Amino acid sequence: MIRRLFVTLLLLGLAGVFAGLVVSYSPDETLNLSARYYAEHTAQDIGAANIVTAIIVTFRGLDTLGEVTVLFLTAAIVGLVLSHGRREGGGSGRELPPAGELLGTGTRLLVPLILLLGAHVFVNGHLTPGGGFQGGAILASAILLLLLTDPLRRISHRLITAIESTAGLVFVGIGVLGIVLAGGFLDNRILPIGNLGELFSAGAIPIIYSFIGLKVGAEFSSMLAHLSETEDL
Amino acid sequence: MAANSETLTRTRRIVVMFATLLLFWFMLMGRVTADALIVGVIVSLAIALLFPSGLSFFTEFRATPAAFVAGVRYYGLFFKELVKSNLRLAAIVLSPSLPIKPGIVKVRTRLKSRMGRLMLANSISLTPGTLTVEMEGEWLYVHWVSVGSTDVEGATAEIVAGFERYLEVIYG
Amino acid sequence: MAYIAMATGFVLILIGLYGALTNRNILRMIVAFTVANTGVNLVMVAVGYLHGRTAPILDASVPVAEAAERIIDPVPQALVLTAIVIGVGVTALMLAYAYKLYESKRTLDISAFKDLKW
Amino acid sequence: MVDSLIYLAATIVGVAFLLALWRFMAGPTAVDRIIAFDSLTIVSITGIALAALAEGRGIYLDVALVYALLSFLGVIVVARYIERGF
Amino acid sequence: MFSLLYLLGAILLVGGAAFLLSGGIGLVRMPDAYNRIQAGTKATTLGTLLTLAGIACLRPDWALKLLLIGLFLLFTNPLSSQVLARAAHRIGVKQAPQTVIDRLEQDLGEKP
Amino acid sequence: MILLIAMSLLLSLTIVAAAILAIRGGQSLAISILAAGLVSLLASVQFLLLAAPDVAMTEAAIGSGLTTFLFFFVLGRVRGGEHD
Repeated sequence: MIRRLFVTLLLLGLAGVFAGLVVSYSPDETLNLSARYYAEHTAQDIGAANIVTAIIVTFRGLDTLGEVTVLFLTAAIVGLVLSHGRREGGGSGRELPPAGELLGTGTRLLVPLILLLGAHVFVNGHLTPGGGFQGGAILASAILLLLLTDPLRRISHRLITAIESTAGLVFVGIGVLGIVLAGGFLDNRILPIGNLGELFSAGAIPIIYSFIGLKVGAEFSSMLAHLSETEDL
Repeated sequence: MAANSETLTRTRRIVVMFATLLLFWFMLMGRVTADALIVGVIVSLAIALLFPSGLSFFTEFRATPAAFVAGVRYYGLFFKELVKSNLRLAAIVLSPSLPIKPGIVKVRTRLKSRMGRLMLANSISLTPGTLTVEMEGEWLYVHWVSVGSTDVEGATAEIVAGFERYLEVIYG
Repeated sequence: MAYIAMATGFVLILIGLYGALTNRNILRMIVAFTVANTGVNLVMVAVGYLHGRTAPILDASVPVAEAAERIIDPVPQALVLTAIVIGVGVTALMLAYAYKLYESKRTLDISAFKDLKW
Repeated sequence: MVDSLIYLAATIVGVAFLLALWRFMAGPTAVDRIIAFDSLTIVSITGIALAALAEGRGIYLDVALVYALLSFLGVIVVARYIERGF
Repeated sequence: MFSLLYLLGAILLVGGAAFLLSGGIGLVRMPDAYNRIQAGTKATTLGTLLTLAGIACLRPDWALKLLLIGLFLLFTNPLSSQVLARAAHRIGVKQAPQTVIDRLEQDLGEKP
Repeated sequence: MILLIAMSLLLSLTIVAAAILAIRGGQSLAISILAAGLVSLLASVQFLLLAAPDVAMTEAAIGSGLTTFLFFFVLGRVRGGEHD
């Protein structure tokens, strides 16, 4: 009871603070300095139509590298934490209700389409909304659909690890190439900038983002695969 | 000989898959240019090879002129049924007494190919008023908002026959 | 519109905090955490919104020359985009720990885990 | 006149959205709530398309594309859970 | 800007919205879960298709992308409603008292 | 503009209602998770109205399938634990 009261008081205080923030918030009329810089210089310097992508991959590319590393660490820790309760082989004793013919056929029809959409999203990351993170999540959704149809299906960990580490190495390698050939780490001007709005433009951004997409997709897939191999408690 | 034809169908499936994916790729890109073609070929080939058990519309398609004609007429029938049954359902929903007579009936299908059966079940499910609940072998269990006839033959004639006539020509 | 979204985000944060502080089931606490997470993202995107402007993607309807006058602030979007992805990773991690906790004590009640409390 | 027709359509869509929301909040069984969830996501696709029309930005439709292809996953996850499918 | 295509698009939009509304009303009024699936998730499919067609009439340059959205909806929607109906039947969700027949239940009962 | 503001208001209402359903005790945990999934799906539409299609796409791709699946998977593994 005391606890409830305490929580309510705390939340009321926070609500007061938030209400003050909302009331006193006055939206800007124009862009602030850094945003104005990005808006004016992205098209010439980077060549990407999607400014958010330009920020993520080049202006703040180092942050993205850190983020992909964090994601890799979470995937690895999930695998480590769950490594005990692993089911041996495919032969679990549980009786699962079969997925039914329609879901099986539908999965076989839809998984290639979902994979294609994921690839489209990260290849076009510099032109349309989307990019490596979204595309990776969509790729992992295809793996998720496979697991839903057949929960006992085993996704090859070796393949996932291979894709993941190759993509990570290529990502860092392109970054180092940027130091050698252009202005600095993860500089995208190692390839010609090209014309705004074409598929092969924006220097190395499509390549970097494709590999980020593969890496993120592999990391999510490895999380899903590790979870699906746990035992019932 | 059997193994040879096995690899032949496998190759055929992969080629059909690749072509379908490339078609979808160009629809997604919205333009047919050289750069889109290069990336599209790479991506489609990778997916088709990585996922050889995938199906597409055209995997079991019989490439005969009759099949094309049947395909066009099938879609015509499908959209006609879709609008008609939606109007019927809207009338049911809007009438104050809610005149429904629901039930799950059993119908029979002659289709054998996977895509044909999927398309049949999807067509039944998409037209409101009927909904495929379960599919076992040649039997389909269909939930029906206003049951017309409860025996297998009558229900088959009312629900399945129209779609099946064309799908049989298309997919077999 | 920024005000609406911002207020929604703050309300979501409050609701999520309330849920996390009053529920005793670990899974319910994680659900409340994700709700609060969404609220934080909503507030951050709302801060970047400028009235009457459009998305920071240049195409035929937003030519390069007018970009600085037509688009909204892209920096919060870039932040939130990665925050969402990291959020999923953190949720997966918490769920894996919840699974391990259930394995050790056969319960998800938070008051059963007092080993490190002092 | 045409613009008012568009506004009329948007209003009707909003009412449908509210009805589905009512079913989601009230639904007696879990299955009812899942149905309402499905309907809400489908109506949201219309909402996204209308927003794209109002803003005049075709690129917003990419989000609707992802929605159309992925929102059914949530429903299948819950359906497989309630029949103890994984 | 008042052309025939524009008017057709607006009319299609209103028609689609009307179907969405009928789906919503059905979702509220139908007596049991199966009938709600019928009204709720499939009347809304046609409604969404019609609104997408209407928007394609208003903005013909978006037609390809709208067509793709409609196609994906046509693939995914029956699948999810079918899986849901099957799960509902398997866990034994009650049917409305007006139900006249349930052949699936009978056949499941006959088998061991 | 009015259209967008009205949509935004409607979405906000729905999001808050679903969030309250998500954290309310006393009903099954599955409903809570479903409601949390609805919160994130509708938040993605709200992001789109705030002119952030990138963020909207991320939330739609992740919120619909992945998060819901993670929750339900662990919930399915810990049968019996959901009532504590």
